[in-house]
Amino acid sequence: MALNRLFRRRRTSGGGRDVPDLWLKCPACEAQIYKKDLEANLMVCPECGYHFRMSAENRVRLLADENSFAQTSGAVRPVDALHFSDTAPYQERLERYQQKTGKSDAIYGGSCTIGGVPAMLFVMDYDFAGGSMGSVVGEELTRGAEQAASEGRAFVTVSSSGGARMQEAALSLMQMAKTTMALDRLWEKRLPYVSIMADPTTGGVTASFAALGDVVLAEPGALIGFAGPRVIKQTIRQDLPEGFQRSEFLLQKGMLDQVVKRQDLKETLARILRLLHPEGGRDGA
Amino acid sequence: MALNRLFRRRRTSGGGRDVPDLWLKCPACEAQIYKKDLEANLMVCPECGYHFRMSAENRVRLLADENSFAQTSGAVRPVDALHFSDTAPYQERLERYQQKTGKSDAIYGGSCTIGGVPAMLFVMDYDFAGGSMGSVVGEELTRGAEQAASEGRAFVTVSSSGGARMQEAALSLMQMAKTTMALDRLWEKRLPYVSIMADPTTGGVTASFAALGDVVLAEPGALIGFAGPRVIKQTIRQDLPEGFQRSEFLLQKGMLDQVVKRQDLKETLARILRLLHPEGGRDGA
Amino acid sequence: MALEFEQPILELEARIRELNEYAEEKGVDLGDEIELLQRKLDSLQKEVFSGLSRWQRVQLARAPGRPTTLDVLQTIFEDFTELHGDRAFADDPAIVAGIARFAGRSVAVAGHQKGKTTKDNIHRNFGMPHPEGYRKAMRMMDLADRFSMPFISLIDTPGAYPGISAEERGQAWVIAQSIQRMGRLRVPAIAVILGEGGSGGALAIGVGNRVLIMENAWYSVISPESCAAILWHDASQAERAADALRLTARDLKELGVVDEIVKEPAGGAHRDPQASMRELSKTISATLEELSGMNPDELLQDRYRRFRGMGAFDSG
Amino acid sequence: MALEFEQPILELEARIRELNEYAEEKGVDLGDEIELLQRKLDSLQKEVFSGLSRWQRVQLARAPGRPTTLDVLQTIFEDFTELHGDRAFADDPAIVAGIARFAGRSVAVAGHQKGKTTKDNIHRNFGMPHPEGYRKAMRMMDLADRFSMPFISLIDTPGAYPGISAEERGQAWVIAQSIQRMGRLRVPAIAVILGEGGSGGALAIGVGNRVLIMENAWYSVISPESCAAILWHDASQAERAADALRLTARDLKELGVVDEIVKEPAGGAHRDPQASMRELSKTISATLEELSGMNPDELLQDRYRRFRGMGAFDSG
Ligand SMILES: [Zn+2]
Ligand SMILES: [Zn+2]
Repeated sequence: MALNRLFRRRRTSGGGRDVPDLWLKCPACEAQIYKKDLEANLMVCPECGYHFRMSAENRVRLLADENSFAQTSGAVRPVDALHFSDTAPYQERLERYQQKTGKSDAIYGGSCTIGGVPAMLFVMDYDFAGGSMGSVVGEELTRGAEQAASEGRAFVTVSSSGGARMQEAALSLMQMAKTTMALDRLWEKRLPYVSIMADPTTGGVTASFAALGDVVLAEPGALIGFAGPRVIKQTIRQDLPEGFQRSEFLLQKGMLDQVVKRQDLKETLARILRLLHPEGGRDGA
Repeated sequence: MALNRLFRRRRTSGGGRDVPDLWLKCPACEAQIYKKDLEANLMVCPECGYHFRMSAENRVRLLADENSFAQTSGAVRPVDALHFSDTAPYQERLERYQQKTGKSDAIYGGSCTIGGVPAMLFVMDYDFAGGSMGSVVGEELTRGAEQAASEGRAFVTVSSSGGARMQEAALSLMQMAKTTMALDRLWEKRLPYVSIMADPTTGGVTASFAALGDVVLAEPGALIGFAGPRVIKQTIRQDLPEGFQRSEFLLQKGMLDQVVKRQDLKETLARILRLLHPEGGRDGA
Repeated sequence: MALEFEQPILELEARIRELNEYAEEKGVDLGDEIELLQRKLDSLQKEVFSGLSRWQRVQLARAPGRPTTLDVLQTIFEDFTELHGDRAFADDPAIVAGIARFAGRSVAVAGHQKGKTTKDNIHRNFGMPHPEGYRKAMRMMDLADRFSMPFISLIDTPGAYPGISAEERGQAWVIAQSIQRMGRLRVPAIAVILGEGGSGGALAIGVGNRVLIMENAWYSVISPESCAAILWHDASQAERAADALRLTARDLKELGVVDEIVKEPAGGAHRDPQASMRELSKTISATLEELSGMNPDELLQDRYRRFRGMGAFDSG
Repeated sequence: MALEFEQPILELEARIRELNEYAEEKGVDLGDEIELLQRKLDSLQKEVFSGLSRWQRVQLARAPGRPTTLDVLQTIFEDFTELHGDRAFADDPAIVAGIARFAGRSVAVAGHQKGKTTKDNIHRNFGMPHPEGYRKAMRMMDLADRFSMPFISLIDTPGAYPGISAEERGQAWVIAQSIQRMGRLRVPAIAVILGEGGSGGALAIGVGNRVLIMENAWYSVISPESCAAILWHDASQAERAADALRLTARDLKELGVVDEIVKEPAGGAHRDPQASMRELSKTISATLEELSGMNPDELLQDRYRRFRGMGAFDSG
């Protein structure tokens, strides 16, 4: 696959201002990087390998086989069932995020093939309310898992989320149970589920569907955990150890199957799906 | 139940010499105990609660309902299939243990009721080759589990063993798999298995059937583990922490359901069996 | 240790007690005065407890003396036999678990346990489990399935412990696993929110066919204090957050998150633990009865349908 | 690094190599001399390797250069994808595990891993797993069942690690669980003893429908050294212990403990790793073929029957 072609389209996310930032500073090595070079390199710092966040659309382009993706997300739209208001009404916030991302909520997904294997692929959008999971994210993922089960597809999620969405309160919490239980539809049909954790994957997303992949992959350096580092620091009243809650740490702690560089992600994912999906020769002779 | 009556019969084990030791020194508190007092107190030091070892026959008397026990063990006898000889031939050793304990091998068991619940109860005899598990122990336990399954009985084991029997080499090792897999006969019939660990329970016995009780109980202060303390000391070349590998340590480490004093063992076991066995009202309304 | 809004009631009660004692001691008749005060007390109680704010209910949910999981297990269950350990790392005192008999039939149980004293609370880590606690709860779910026993969970936690030790042993993973395991039970599963239902740490054992809640318990995606700290950078806005989060029993019933509210005595469960546990016992009993007609597949489907329907969105 | 009894053979081989080089360099004809030496080498090899003592085979099983689990997974399997972690405490490098393709079909695999260098060996803890390693292996068994893939284990361990860290995280428990889990597989299970089969730490992943063993591998309830230390209080009696324990491939075949011996090249697998792995591949392939006709229930029964029959006793 020609990875270079992935980024031909200009990124539309990034919001209101239209001043073109041609250069970026890498937060890890502080190198000045020409933005187009970064994009051509899958948003990975060419100097040090630091993985920048990547838009949901580009993730899909990276992982789905060319021209195979058909979006299914977007049919349901969020509502402010609790009339939640903090410094701004939830309804207003929703509209702002929708304008900014062009999505109805923090998830983007649909059907595709990956390395030839039929799949449902869902990517969380961190730009929409920190990728938080409310009713719509839960419903989209559930429908995705159900569709995968009924059509014999593998299920793949890419998480990038601060956790459950506070503004939907108990309804957000329930999405943890809902998405987790939806995975059993795949289980019944012996279809594989691969969970990919990108930076960050925390809270109620890690503690539900994201942790439960038959195979769980993570990108290098991603922040992954249940409680956020700030909360933990408050609890224990001391600084956190270097590298704590990063992918590499969690790999050592036995929580991840592999930490995979973005450049290798498609190939690794495709290989796993081919091994675990019936059409990839799983039951072949 | 009149516990005092349990020990009316003189202990026959203890072997050749007939000089009556009327007094014993408690290894824990160093108190001088009159042997009859100790026996009347279930071989528990009246001063400090130290649990002395107890013969297999007395165990059965302690746990089985009165007059309910019918021995099934003893139908198979050990052979020296490997012609194993160290400082003495295995065959000779076997005969010596048989004379000493009056048993054909290191296990004693049969059918009974416990708190009214039908059960198969098997007790390892530490006096026979350190309670080690060879082909006969494995076969007796397997038959016991199979009989429990076919007759709808609960299965109860009391372990006291140094592990697999070296003199039967690979055949002993295989008993770990055999006894473990026999437990699945109970699983299929939804019958409970309670494992009781007495001092000591180590090696291949802990690492097979004894660890796998639906409920695992241990007596206070029992040495329990995989590797023996001497081996561990050699490996790490430092002293072991106080209390390491004792029941109370393992309870903290999450390996045991309860540490139960011998005085309470029958009552606790009976309560558990009544809760888990169909005849104890498990499926009642 | 009384809550602020309980104060006037407690004072009035104390005065009535004093008068009664005085009357008895001196042999004088203070019947009229006492009756008057008693009537005043009744109306004051009504006033205070009928108009409880969400934040006040949160405080009732945390009140010392409120029945804990162990209280419930030792009171309305018979033959409770505590089982320890996760068979992997430790026994976590923040969750108690075991088998018992309820209304004549065997059940498996697990619940968060808070301490009654400071020392006990430290031992119980204030009811905030480590991964080991949830693994112990999952062991009980395994036992429940194996022996066809209903599984009953008792929820009372500010949340799963947010510390290094918990993170490095996979807090998120174990919560997800526990949600999944409970969802897969082939026996009736009932979750009871006894006091605090703090986020994923509560939900981990909250996947019941029916979810019951005590009248003054709360259940939320985040505690009011943490919510306030995030939204207004000010934990003292917890009262406002409690309202925004709609975390009371009645709110949750309206949202469809819980199925049944267990009435508490006026003033909260801690004012009459025995009565409130009797009430809970009745509700669990009726709920078990209701579920007893379903076979394992039906129970699975029923549970999936229950949680599948959660959420509010526009499919227009 | 050569073994003592290999020494004369290696020397002779070196001399033949030298003569060949000399002949080529100088253009002289040493054909006769070389042929003579070659014949001497052949008969020496025959003499040494046909009469190997049990203790010598134990040394071959430990020889540096012998194929390890990773060598096998990367050579005779395709698309080997290592999967890490036990989802509870750590990833244990003493066991490698994953999914792969064998003879065109997907399989799940797990095996003990020794290091090739001292540093690597320390990292791998000399192939002695902690409980985490066995939990990782059990995850692969779960995957195997879930996706109807055969499970293949590769055994090469002096034993499960006998240290405090392993004991306090339940070494005995996890070995028992792993034996049980493997016994319950509803897919074909093949265990291969690659090098050392040390006691319960080996058996934990040894519950196959078929158990294969490399010609010079050993499998025993205890290592010869430990056995000697216990019986004669003298580890140097290991040779005697090896005989008493009957721990070689041929012994075990006679005892019914293993089903099939995989031939190694003369001198042991480390003398020609590629050839020995090809041989192993053929045997695994044939065994898989043989098991492929059984349905899940038959596989379960077959495995039970296999281990149910183990042991020697007198039922007279
Ligand atoms: Zn950089
Ligand atoms: Zn004493």
